[in-house]
Amino acid sequence: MGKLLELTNVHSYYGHIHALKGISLYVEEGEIVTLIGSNGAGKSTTLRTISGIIHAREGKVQLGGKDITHTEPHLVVGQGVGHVPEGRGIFPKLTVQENLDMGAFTVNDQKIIDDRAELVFELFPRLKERITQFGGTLSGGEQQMLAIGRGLMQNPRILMLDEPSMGLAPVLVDVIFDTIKKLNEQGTTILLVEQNALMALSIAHRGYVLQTGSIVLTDDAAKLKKNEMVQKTYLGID
Amino acid sequence: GTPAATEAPVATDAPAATDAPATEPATEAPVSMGTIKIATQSPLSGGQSLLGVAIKQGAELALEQLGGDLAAMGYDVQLAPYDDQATPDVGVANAKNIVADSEILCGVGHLNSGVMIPSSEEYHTAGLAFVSPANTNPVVTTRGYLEVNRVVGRDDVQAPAAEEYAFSTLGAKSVYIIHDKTAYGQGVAEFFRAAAEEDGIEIAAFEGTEETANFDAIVAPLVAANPDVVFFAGIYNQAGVFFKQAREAGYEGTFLGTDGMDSSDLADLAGDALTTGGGMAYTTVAGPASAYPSAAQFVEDYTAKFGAAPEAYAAQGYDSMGVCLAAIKAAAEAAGGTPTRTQVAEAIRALSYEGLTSTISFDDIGDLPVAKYFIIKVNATSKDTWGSNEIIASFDLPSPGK
Amino acid sequence: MKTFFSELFKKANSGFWPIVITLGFLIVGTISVYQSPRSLSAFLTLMLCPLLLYFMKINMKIKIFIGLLLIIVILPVLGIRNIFYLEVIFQMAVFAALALGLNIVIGMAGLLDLGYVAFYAVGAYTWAIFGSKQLSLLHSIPGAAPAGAEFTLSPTYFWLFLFLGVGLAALAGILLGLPVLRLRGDYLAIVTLGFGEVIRVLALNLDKPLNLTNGPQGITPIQRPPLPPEFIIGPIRTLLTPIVGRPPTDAEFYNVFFYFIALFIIMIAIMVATRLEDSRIGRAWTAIREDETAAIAMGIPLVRMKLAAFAAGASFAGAMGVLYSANRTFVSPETFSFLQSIGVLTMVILGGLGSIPGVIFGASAVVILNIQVLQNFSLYLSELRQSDAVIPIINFAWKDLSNQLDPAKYQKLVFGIILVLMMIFRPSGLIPAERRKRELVEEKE
Amino acid sequence: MSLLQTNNVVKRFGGLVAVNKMTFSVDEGHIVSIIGPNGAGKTTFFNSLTGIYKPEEGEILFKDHSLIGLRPDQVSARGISRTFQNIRLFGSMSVIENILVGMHIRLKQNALDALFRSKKFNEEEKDAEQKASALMEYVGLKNVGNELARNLPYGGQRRIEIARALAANPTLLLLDEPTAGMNPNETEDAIKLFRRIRDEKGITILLIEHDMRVVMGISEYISVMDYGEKIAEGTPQEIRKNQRVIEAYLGRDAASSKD
Amino acid sequence: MKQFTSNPFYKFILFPIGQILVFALGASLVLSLFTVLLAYIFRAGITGFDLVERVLLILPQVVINGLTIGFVYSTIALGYTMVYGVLEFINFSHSEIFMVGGIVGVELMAYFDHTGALQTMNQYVIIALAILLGMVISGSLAVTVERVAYRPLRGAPRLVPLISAIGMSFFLQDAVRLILSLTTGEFNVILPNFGTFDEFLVVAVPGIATPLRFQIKSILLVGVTVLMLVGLNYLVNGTKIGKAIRAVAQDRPSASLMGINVNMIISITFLIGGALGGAAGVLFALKATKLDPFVGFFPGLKAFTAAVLGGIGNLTGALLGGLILGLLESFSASYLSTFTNGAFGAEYKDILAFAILILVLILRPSGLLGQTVGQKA
Ligand SMILES: Nc1ncnc2c1ncn2[C@@H]1O[C@H](COP(=O)(O)OP(=O)(O)OP(=O)(O)O)[C@@H](O)[C@H]1O
Ligand SMILES: Nc1ncnc2c1ncn2[C@@H]1O[C@H](COP(=O)(O)OP(=O)(O)OP(=O)(O)O)[C@@H](O)[C@H]1O
Ligand SMILES: [Mg+2]
Ligand SMILES: [Mg+2]
Repeated sequence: MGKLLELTNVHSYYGHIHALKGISLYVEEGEIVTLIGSNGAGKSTTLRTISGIIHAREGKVQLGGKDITHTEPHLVVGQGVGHVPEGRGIFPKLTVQENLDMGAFTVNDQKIIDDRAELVFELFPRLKERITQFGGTLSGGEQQMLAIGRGLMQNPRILMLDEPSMGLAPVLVDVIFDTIKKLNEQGTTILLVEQNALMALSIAHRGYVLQTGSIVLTDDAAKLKKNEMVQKTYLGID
Repeated sequence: GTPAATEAPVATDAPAATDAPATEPATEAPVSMGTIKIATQSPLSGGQSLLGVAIKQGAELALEQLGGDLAAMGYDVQLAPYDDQATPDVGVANAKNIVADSEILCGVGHLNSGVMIPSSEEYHTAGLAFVSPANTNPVVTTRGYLEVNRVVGRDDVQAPAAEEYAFSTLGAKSVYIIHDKTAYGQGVAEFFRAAAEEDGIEIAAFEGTEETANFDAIVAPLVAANPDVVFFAGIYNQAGVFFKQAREAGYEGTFLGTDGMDSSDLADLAGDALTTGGGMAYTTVAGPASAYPSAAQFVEDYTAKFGAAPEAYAAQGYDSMGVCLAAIKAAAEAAGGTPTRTQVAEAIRALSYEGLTSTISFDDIGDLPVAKYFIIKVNATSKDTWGSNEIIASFDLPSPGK
Repeated sequence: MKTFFSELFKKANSGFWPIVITLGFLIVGTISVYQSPRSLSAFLTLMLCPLLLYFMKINMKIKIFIGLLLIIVILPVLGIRNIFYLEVIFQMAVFAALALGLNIVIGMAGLLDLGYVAFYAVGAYTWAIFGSKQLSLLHSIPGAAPAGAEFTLSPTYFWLFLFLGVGLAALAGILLGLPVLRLRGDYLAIVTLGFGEVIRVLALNLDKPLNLTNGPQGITPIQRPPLPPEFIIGPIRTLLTPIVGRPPTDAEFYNVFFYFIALFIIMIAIMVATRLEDSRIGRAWTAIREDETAAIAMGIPLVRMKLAAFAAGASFAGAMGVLYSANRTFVSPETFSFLQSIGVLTMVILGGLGSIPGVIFGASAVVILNIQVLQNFSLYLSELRQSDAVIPIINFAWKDLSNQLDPAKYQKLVFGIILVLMMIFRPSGLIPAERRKRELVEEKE
Repeated sequence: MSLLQTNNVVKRFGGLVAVNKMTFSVDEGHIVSIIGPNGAGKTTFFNSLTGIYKPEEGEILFKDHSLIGLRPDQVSARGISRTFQNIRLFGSMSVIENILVGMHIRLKQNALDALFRSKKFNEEEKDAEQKASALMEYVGLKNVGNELARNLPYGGQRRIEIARALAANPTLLLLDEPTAGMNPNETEDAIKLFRRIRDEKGITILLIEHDMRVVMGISEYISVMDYGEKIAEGTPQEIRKNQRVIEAYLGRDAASSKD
Repeated sequence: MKQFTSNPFYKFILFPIGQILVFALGASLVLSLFTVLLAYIFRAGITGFDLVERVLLILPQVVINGLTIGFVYSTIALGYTMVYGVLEFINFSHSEIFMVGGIVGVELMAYFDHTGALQTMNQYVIIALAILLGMVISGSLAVTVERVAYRPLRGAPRLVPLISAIGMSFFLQDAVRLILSLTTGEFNVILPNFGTFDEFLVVAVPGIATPLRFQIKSILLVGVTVLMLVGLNYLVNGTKIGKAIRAVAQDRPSASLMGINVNMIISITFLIGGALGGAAGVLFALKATKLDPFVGFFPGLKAFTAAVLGGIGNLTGALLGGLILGLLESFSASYLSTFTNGAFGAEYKDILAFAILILVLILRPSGLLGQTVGQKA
């Protein structure tokens, strides 16, 4: 085991808005790490900075020891980073099938593609029912399923999920978390952003707590779950 | 009506004209009398700039060669060339700029009647005389403005002359009329039509088109109708391509046009199409330099100065400038100093000027009392041989007046 | 470097400096234009004043006073000495009104209209047909006007037609809008573009079967409204005589007269634009531009609001069209080409989409650039060419400069480069709308 | 008395029946929820109510008047306001302007008033701005009136959407997953807000939600959809125990866990 | 059956050719029948000649003309539609890309003429070389324009790149004029005469009095455009690049998260669109025989209209739109005057085309083949 992903003192901006103010974190191979924090804390920005959609103005992002701070997203993805973004990013005028195919754009092994497709349809039978429908006409939850499915098709070394449970029915939320766990057991490293902090901490190994662009707390997931501040602010337990 | 401004002395900023000019023979540098500018307005850019530039360069050469008299009187005579882009709006805006420049006492232009007509409203209001080297539309002079003159003939003479040629010489029984949807082209086409109807020629069609590249849609019915003559009222740029495409599609009759065809580019554009079948002929108000005995020297000088043989209207540009210079000189002498614009305009009307193209004088609306018209048969199939075209007839016809 | 200038500007824009600088420009500009009426730089100096007035921190009352002084007294008086300036300002006003109208359609309501000039044509032809002899020429061939044709209406009808032009253009806007406003943005663009062409082609071709527009020959002469009566003109003439050095002629008065009419229309246009913008209608337009579905769910009647935007925008153009045809005493279809529409669009964007001072400034800048700066530069070159001047070091005689390099020939080239550079470096325009300015700050990265 | 009543509403997309024979009613003054698996047709049902989609069959009665065939703006004028599942604010308008747009139908000014700045106009504008500020505070936003809407964090944007919907003075408020993406604390605040809207303003609320804490916590009545059809309805207690709902939607865990 | 349809030869060659044939023949047939029907109806009202006979006399030629120009429009329209599809903006400078291609091709032929090669080389080789050069130059020009004038504007409001494109279009027109003026002294470029392209292939059809005449040029033009359309179809629908293009078109950040190099794909799109435009330019030059720096404007406008008519962003739609527009233009220009006895002539062809466009858009707001897929509420 080693540090698969490491951020050192990362600062990111949207124009003048200083969204990340010196974030340092790491994810080890085979871990599930979760980022929690309230609205606007910078969780999504952290993921975007890693995948290169925005570039850190200061600091360093390393993947497997290689500096990817200024690498373009398609190259980051090429190195095995999967990112299921906030807002889903479905291709509205591609069918469900084509959307999934796009997920496998960088995968050349047909067997992996077939395996993965099977997994996706097993998880979300609804997608199979809608296979020829345009992505843009799916219901909110269906789009969420498709986005996650597309991430799975990428067969990444490390999968970053941004609020995967958003808009999903309670049954499916359970399914999602089960799947994340299973994937991890099969060797995929996971970086998870969730509002549903309780469930996230239940399956994660470690967690980071973000507040207005800075990390204020980090610990084993189990300990975080018991932390008073975390309970009060993020778990809704008084 | 528009108020006339004939009485107003316009040249307020002109240097005081009270000092009598040096009476000594000009052996030494004459006393400076200030600057006089003569404007030109013609399209210097865009599709018709070949002709527009010819006008400007003709005028430029004339100024260089004939400006000596005024220089000797102590004037610094300058050319102020404006580009009207063949668009009325630009022409009028420039016209306002020109009339506001009090040093400008006379002007040469335009190429397009559609630009000349609105622009000359400004010249008229400001009392600034213009001499047109190329505008053939009757309306240019029929408004009867003192300030508007032209050294060429008119469409209401030219087009009937073309029709006469088609009817009598070619013996045409049917004719297909096409124009380019400009003030010039449509005007010519209408005059031609009227004359043809009078002679009982069948009008197979009367079409306007703005197309410049692909004439398929017009050529198909044309070939089917197979008229004796196709009359194209427009500019060579468009006509050359049309002729070529019509010939390719199998039309074998005669093409006929007017002075808009008068450019060596036509031969390059249309190539063989001009000489095969019934051939091609055009009428013009500006004959080739060879038609004017005194023009040989002009062609030589022009070619030496500008590196290319003069296009149509270059000689007319030269003459227009000549008229301006002569009139300013006459007016200056009469006034004993820098003349007013009105004096210049009046001097133009009083002038009898020996030009390249003819002895120029103007009637009371600014037309030549008698203008020259030519019918030219094209023998050229490329630019270089444009000179081989043949004048098959030339007439001196009186202006129809108002 | 950049900070140095912004510091400098800050300093110049505080304390008593603004008023000193503005007045300085005003006085220097006025005097130099008076001294050398043909000088471009003098005129540009004077034209900087309105900009300074807009940007400088000066007491509002003083601002208005200086502005009125410039507009009502200085410019017309100087203009009589060089009517070309009045022409420039007249064109600035015409295009500013067009730009303001288009700004309502594109900038506020977000409807991309590429055929805006059509409404201008509607206005222009409305007065052209009724204010000329055209109605008595309905059955004659264009160009061959028989003698004895009469003006149908007296020139005083101009004022009525100013309103009619507004109404007809607005109606044209609604007629065009009714079938096509359901279309998505870019479809609307091509349809409006087509509509612009249709109006031009109609103007070009409606000389048969009935000669309504006189076809490519255009309509002329068109009557102008009569000058104000002598008891108004008379005193002004006496007043102006010493300044101009002679009594101004009627022709010169006409230029001033049109200048004031244009000014009046532009004032109304500005007022209408600003007041509509700051009302529930303006907010509804912006909402539609941002998100149609959400807007309609908020109770905004989509089609009605879009039609209103089309009609309001078109009416500005209609008014200016009527004025234009009277000023020129001539209209022809060539004026209403697609390029003209594009021209107005670029004025709007260069100035600052959605920004009322911006689009006025954009229109002014483009007009000055087009009809003054580039032309002047060509004339200057031509003077150099006629002289014996030589560029020193490389020993290049101006005489030998190719005619092909005349800058007036390459207006579009220069204009094209300016457009691209502007979009890259200042996409929100020269005077951006407040809203866009905020947007852009965030989007930058 | 039922404020909203639908009978056998059907909405199809090609061969897919997204809403199937929905018969459903909302009583005045209640908070009613619609829940159901993803793709059950909840949003489509909302869109059919508000005129964005035209249902193929069935009738929709609001205050005993049919809404069928009305455009969205007309529906809104009848007193139904809504928020969207994916936030749809006017991003480059300020917060206060967003709310003022929501007031569009309530304002009486016309173009002439605006042009001549009539007294009526000035008074109405001033009044509207005050009301908008008041609404902002009501939903818990302070001092952000001049911010661009899109600059606010997610939770803030949700609140503006609600304020904007309230600005029209609706009788019925439709909320489509208003707490999606909120953390538990923020959700708690939202629940309080919904209660206040109903209690203080007397506005009836119809809600789509996947967060059971919200649904079970505040609804008087719940309808459950699956494959376009209503499969169950009743009070929270009844729904929680409904076997079919548990299988299709809640999952065993959720059903057994506490609120 | 399923196996057959997934056979690439069928899918990428036979099917598109079939589709083109169906479009071309279908549109021609419908318009022809309609016109003849109208002629029958109006026959009685027009004296002096038999309207039906006159219509039939030139009908084949009118159809052929319409199809020829229609294919040119289609090819240009594809450039608009591809760029629109990917960047969602109207690439105004595409008409200049087209113009440059044509001028470069003609200049090459003029050069061959100069060296004498024109008369000795195989005419088809010459044409092929000219088209190739046109494609290369226009393609690279399009890529350059994108780099310089559009790429810096990504993410800006929609009108910004549009204006930049208009600026680029102005610039290119004048820049080409400047270059031509400085090198040749004028700016018309004229196609030299060579080969047998002007000649006609005459096919006698039993039952029709006048034999059909196909100009070799037209056949060449149609042949080459069909070839390119098929190639494009394969590229877009049959390769990974095509899929990537479509993904980039719909959501750029997401596409990059799929591992797609967005900038490269956009460049490729411009390259393809530009190359198609360049080829269309050379083919158009064969027909027009003369080009100048302003020649791109009208065909460009028509092609853009065609793209919208067919449903912008949809490649098949662009093809269909171009054909319909070409045919409409040919029919209206050739027949309007005949039908109205001279009251309305060829000059109304654009109005007619526009009226049809509005009609189509009212009935189908997204064009003939465009789909309406919006985000849901
Ligand atoms: N595109 C953007 N432009 C400007 N500011 C942004 C943008 N995206 C995010 N921000 C700002 O950056 C900060 C961090 O936002 P981010 O989206 O990373 O938060 P988050 O922790 O993911 O919150 P959420 O739970 O709402 O998704 C916030 O203040 C937000 O307003
Ligand atoms: N325009 C459309 N075309 C085709 N199918 C559609 C369209 N819009 C919605 N659907 C389908 O109709 C079904 C109902 O969608 P709807 O958005 O109403 O679901 P929902 O209940 O709101 O789900 P969620 O909880 O995931 O938001 C879905 O399966 C969706 O794929
Ligand atoms: Mg986030
Ligand atoms: Mg939904």
